[in-house]
Amino acid sequence: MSRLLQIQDLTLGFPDKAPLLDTVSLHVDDGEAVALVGESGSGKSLTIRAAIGLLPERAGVSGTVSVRGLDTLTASRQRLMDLRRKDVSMIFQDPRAGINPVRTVGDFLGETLRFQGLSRAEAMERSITALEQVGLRRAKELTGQHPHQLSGGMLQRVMIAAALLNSPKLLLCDEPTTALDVTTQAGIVSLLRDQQQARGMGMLFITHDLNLAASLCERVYVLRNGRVVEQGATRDVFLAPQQDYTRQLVNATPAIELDQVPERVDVPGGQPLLAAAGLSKRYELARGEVLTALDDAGFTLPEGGSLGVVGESGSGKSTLARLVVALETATEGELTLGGNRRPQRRLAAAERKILAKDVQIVFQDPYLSLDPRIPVGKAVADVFRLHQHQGRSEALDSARELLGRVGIAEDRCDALPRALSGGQRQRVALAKALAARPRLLVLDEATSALDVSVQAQVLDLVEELRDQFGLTILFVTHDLAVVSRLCSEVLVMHQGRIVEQGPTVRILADPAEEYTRNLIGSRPRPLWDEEPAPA
Amino acid sequence: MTLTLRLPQQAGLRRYGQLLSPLGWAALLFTALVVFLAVFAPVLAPYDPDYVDLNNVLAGPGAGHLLGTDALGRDLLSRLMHGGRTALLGPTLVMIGSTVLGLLLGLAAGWSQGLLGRLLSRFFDLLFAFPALLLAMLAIALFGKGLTAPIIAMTIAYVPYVARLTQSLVAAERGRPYVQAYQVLGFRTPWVVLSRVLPNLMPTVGAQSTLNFGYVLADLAALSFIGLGVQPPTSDWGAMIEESRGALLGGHLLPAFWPALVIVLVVVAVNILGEELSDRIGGKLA
Amino acid sequence: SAGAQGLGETSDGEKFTLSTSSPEPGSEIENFNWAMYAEPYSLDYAYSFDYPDNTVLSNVCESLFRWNEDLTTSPGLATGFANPDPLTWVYTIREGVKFHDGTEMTAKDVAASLSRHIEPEVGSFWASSYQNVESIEQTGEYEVTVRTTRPDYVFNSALVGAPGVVESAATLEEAGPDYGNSTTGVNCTGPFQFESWEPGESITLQRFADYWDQDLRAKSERVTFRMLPDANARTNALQTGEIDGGFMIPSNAIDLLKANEDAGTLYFGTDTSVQSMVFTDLEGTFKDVRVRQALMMALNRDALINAAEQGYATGTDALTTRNVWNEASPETVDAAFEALPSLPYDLEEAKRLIREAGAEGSKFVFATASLNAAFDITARAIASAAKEIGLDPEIQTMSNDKYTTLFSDPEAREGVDLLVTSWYLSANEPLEMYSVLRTGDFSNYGGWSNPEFDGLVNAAFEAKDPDERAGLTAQAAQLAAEEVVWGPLYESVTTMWLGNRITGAAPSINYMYFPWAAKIGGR
Amino acid sequence: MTTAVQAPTAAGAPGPAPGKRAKVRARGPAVFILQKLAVLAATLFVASLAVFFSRFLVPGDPARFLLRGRSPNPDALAEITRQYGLDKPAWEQYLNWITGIFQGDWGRSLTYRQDVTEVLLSRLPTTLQLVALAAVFITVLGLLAGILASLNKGFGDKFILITLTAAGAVPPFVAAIALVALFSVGLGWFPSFGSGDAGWDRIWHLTLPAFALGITYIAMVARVTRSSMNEQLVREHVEVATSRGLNRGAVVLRHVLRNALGPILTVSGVLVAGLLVSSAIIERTFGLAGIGQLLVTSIDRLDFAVVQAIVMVVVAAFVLVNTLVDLIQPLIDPRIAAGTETR
Ligand SMILES: Nc1ncnc2c1ncn2[C@@H]1O[C@H](COP(=O)(O)OP(=O)(O)OP(=O)(O)O)[C@@H](O)[C@H]1O
Ligand SMILES: Nc1ncnc2c1ncn2[C@@H]1O[C@H](COP(=O)(O)OP(=O)(O)OP(=O)(O)O)[C@@H](O)[C@H]1O
Ligand SMILES: [Mg+2]
Ligand SMILES: [Mg+2]
Repeated sequence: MSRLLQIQDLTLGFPDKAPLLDTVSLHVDDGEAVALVGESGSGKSLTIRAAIGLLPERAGVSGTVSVRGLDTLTASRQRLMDLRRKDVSMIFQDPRAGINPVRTVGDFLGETLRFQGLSRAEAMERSITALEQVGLRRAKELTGQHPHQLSGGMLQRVMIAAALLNSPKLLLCDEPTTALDVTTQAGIVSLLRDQQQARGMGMLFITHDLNLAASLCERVYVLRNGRVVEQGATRDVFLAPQQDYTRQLVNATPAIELDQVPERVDVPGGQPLLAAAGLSKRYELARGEVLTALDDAGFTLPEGGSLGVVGESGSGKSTLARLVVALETATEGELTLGGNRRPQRRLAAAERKILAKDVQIVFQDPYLSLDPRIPVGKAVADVFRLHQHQGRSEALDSARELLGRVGIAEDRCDALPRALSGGQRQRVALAKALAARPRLLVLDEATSALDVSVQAQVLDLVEELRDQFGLTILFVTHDLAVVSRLCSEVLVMHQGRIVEQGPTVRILADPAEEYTRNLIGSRPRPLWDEEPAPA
Repeated sequence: MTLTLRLPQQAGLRRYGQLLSPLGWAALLFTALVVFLAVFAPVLAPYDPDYVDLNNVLAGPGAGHLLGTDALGRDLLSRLMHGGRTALLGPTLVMIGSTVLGLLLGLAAGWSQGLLGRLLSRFFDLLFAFPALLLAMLAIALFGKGLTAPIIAMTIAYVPYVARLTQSLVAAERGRPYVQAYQVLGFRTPWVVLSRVLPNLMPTVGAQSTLNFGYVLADLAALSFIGLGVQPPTSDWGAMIEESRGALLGGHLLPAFWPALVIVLVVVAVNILGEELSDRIGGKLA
Repeated sequence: SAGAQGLGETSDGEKFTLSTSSPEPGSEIENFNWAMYAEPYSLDYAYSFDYPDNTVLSNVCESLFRWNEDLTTSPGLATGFANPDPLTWVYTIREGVKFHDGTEMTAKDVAASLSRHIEPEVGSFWASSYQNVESIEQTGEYEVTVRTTRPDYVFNSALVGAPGVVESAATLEEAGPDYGNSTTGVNCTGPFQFESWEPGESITLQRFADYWDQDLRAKSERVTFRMLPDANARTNALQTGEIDGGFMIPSNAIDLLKANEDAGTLYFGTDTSVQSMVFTDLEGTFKDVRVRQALMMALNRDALINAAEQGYATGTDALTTRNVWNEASPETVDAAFEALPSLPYDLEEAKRLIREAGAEGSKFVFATASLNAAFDITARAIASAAKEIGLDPEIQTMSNDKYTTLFSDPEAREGVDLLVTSWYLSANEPLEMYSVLRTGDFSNYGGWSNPEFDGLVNAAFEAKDPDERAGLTAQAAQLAAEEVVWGPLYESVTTMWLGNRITGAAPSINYMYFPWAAKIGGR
Repeated sequence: MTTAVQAPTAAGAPGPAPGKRAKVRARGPAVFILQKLAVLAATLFVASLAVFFSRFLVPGDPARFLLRGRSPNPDALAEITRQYGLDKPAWEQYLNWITGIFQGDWGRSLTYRQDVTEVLLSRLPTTLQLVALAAVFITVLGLLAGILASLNKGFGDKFILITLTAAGAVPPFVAAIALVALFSVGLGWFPSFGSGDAGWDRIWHLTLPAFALGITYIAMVARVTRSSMNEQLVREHVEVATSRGLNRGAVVLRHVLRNALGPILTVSGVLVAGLLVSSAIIERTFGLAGIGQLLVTSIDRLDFAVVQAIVMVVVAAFVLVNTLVDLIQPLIDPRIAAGTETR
């Protein structure tokens, strides 16, 4: 067993700033898969890039990074190029950003082969073989296509095929599945694992998802603020973390625990708060195609209930949420909210104001969901003034109080959104929604963009608020674990259709539909878990 | 000829309000100085800009005349200061007019994505086909020489530059969750557009308008230079260059040099300002 | 730098000397390029009124008489004329003259050509020269007779210019309204024939092999007139030798070119132009003769000549130059010029006159155009002077075209009080100038009316003896000068540049009607 | 293995599992081209309406407007009225005008006593050659400066940027004056006026004017090139290419410049009309007989028929070039053809 990658006391930073990486040391040996986990901004990407000599411009570096004995921090351009061509490959996070959109897939694959002295035809042949190896069919056809004609999962396979072309000894992966659906992710992960095992490569795998790290790697490093806080065998680190931080991280990582699912609320004889029947939404695309984003959806949600909507990307979850809050008008079907049938047209301003007291929404992206120019206190106060008809100062007081309840300290009330962290912003967004005193709160992936620990906090907050305000909740997510924690009922969507719905416990424990089973089975399982994953 | 700023890559509106770079400050100060001197020219100018002193023609810079005199013995500094009034007035009017009109049309086009939006888009495309200078010349051909016709024409010609930018910004902004949140919260659309969305666009649009100012200044100077714009004896930078070209033959460079220098410096300063604005506000463009 | 052009060094002779000719050419050449400040609108002689048109046309089309370098007249396409009675002019046409298309010129062509000036549908710019003409007839194979309604001794002298041009009658018939434009061209008898016209760019003439006058056979195979409206571009081209020569050198460029002896030679020659102010409204601010006098006295003409013409001009109190009086005896001419009152630069007196006339703060409209740098400067200087003595000028700058219409269109002059013009005489007859100031004359822009003056001028028209005619003209001139109907500023000088490749042409205003280019050959 | 092969999708978001699509009308390049051509025709039509009816903005007798400044003698007035059919209803006048244009008849010039077509045709080549040469300068120098600035961060970039800012602010007429003073009169390297004879002489004559004409645009293209390249340089696919061991040259050429071409092309399309108009200023200074100078003189001489024709020509050139650019864009970026990316 030889040492492929050895990072020793790597410190990286910009002058006059706190270092981004602080004495990071790690190593990867031949044939082993090593995970590097940590929250966003902890320095994972910086570390892995240093391995192939991609450093931020003008950054100050110290320590050593050696790949098969070559110090990539000091190596000449030519040596680095040789290293990249022969020994090391890297897979990036977003395949769509990583492959030049204006060139064909074949071009992308072949461009490194051409300077190995292969002819165009030979390069093409090798590319096709490589594509087949990563499980892509119709490989020949694919080589002539452009990236935008492929799905994300396919593209990531192309990327992997490209990385494997030069039979590298060391494979570096920077969150290669983050941009993908769970089901797609499962495929990619098993592909990577298979290839790594088959070729005996060393692999350094970056992720923020502990479950994923556990499902793929034998060893793990935990990174926090540019420092390695803990390392060791994956199983040891996850099952018996030594450090507080690691413990926190492990605890915050959502898992499906069926005994934790909230109780179902029964409203005896009462009307459901939200009821949909035959709800459809079709979009006319620019090229004359018609896209059915939501197809014949029907469900009810009782007052005080909590309904989770899960499904792959593009399955129509957000469309459903947007229909409920009247950001879209249904093409067909009926939607009843609080006993009122929704008219099939755009709402007038007055209607919208009334509706606002029934339903509110919190969006996914914490960076875009607040007005960049308005201090958060004022943003919430504006809602109070509109809906509670309060005066300027009274509204501001109410806003402060409400923000306090969602965990935003009084002194942050005058801050602009950009001065807040992602978690704080989502708290403000929640407060804004709650200021209208809605009965139903729709959360569209409201926690997906947050780090696990922050996500856990925000989920706690939502639970707390639900109880305090007696809210009914419609929770849109792709994460089954989150649903299991928050929702008593769940609704599984696929390609615009509701494939299955019912109590969360029942669906997770005993899915009736193939698709649901697939979804549940795609969740990464730790290597040490005996139970084989259902295929 | 000119271009619209391109859309900021990401949620660029997050960051604005930062201060200018030293170069930006220099540009701002210089522009302010020029505007000040022009506005207060009647008070500050040492001479009547039209006073002809035939005994003192083409004098070099000296005690009596800080920048020298032209072929008629007129004081160049005074003419420059008075010329600034005409030279800056046109671009200012065009900038204000085209910004206001462009914002309104752009908001309408960007917000209503239906038929109105498409029609307005086509309208902008059509206007784009008429370069500002060409439209100004057409206006002059119709209504005669002077400043009024070209200013109106240029205002129209620059509307699509502002409008298209506004339209794309609004369309992008409209889809942002924070705007949708306003809708869901029940705020009235006109209020959201005018008091929440518009201010967020202003810096980027302002940057475009600032750049437009420079283009218009150069275009109007060119019109005056070819004798279609400001008519002598009204002092104007472009016209001053034209008037002083003859003196170049006799080796008297200064009468044409000063106005040329001022035009170049003002355009540079304004461009720097516009670029800094767009850089700082609209995400890294340059 | 500018101090060198102070007041001490005034115009006369010191700054420039007039030449009557340039050295004879030593060789024939292939071609030469000539600078034009504007493009002719047309080569139709009936519309060729301005410098550019005539500069080209004079080499292609000839008139019945020739205007020589010293501004005397000699036979041209007419070998002679008779004036059997005051109303009849009989012209003998030269035989054996060929048009450029090879056909021979006859009296028929002459009659047809002249007649166009009196045909209303043609709308000749020279109709006023023919104002008294009753009929034009071919009276022999080589004889044409013109009858006038009243004695008109000025008519005959006009035939040296465009009014006397002869074109082939067949061509006129054939070309119709396209005659003289850039595609059709013309078909005359001159030493050069029309070859091509690239609109906006150039006009090329080719030597006419069958030219009748061997003395004036062209010494260059070709001449190309290049349009360079931009004065600086023109000067640059002259300096770099891209263009071989030109008339009317921009005054700014004179010193520069004069100093550049390697590139060529600058000649000064006789001119008939006088730069004058024209009071176009004698009912408004300029009703009172004192106001007109005051404005004249407020102008420092020597300084103006230095600023506008770089000193290459001569101050004058007359509306005509001396050289157009050359048919009269020197004594008569001396007397005529001495009798003219002068209005020297005197600001105080000017202000006093304005006060006396009660015209302080009185507004007037001054129309100008950016014809050339000198013109601009003159206009600005007049405006500034008017302001200084307490008048309130409003300057209206017009396009050159519009400015030109001021001289032909009374409606366009509406509301205009003052303009400036460079007025040249196209014949050596001073009466041509004074005739326009008669009551009701087309070019009497101010509508001035003085019966005594009218009487003098009309009498002069009918006076057959040149000296007698000059005497009467002089009396009329004195009257007009006392009333300051027009305000004469300065006499211009003809300037001509010949690059170091060519020589032969004479610097004289006669280039407007004389085939000057034929004389140019290699050095 | 769950997602081995999926149907190709066009959605832009990463990893889309598509919703249901129906009624997929295949839309080949022919439709795309036809659509662009239809827009072109529509734009030209509306532009022609604007140009023609602009005359009606001027109050008063249209014949007098066309003769403005000239003495309105009744014959001429009648002639103009007849020639322009001014007694007919406006729409009929327009129809006559537009059908005339399709037959190559743009009316008759009042000052040149010639058909506008002839006047125009005799000047168009000069302007087109001038603009073409300027375009070459702009492309070569603009691209070069932009690429150099983008690839040399730090001092090189700053220097080029400052030079570009200054150069971009120099109005063409000032540039023209300075260039002539220096290179033709001072150094005598280039002729100072005229368009010379066909061939090299023409190029030699047009070099200075083309440069004066192009200088602002060189700066503009350079800036767009620079920013477009900078935008691409930080893209992940460039990093990927580097991480795969491609050398710098290949990365810049294949992944940065190639991808940066779109905006550069768009800008270049817009520039063409600007060049045509700015030539008005340059041609005058260099004594070139092109449509630019013709436009200025015609405005001066109130020859509205010529003005109208030139405006139409410039507008048509603009629309045409931009349609061409639109048609080329999909070749540069296939996503545009797919309709997922619009410019
Ligand atoms: N080129 C750079 N210039 C300046 N700062 C940088 C640069 N690249 C990264 N950083 C900073 O370094 C820190 C670590 O970044 P890094 O990309 O390694 O995080 P990460 O752990 O990969 O996070 P994520 O999970 O969000 O990808 C972050 O705070 C980031 O802002
Ligand atoms: N405004 C729109 N115009 C056209 N198509 C749309 C529009 N909005 C959504 N779609 C399409 O409808 C389908 C469903 O989209 P939706 O946003 O509901 O999916 P989702 O389940 O929320 O996915 P994700 O998990 O990625 O957010 C997608 O294919 C999407 O491209
Ligand atoms: Mg990262
Ligand atoms: Mg969604």
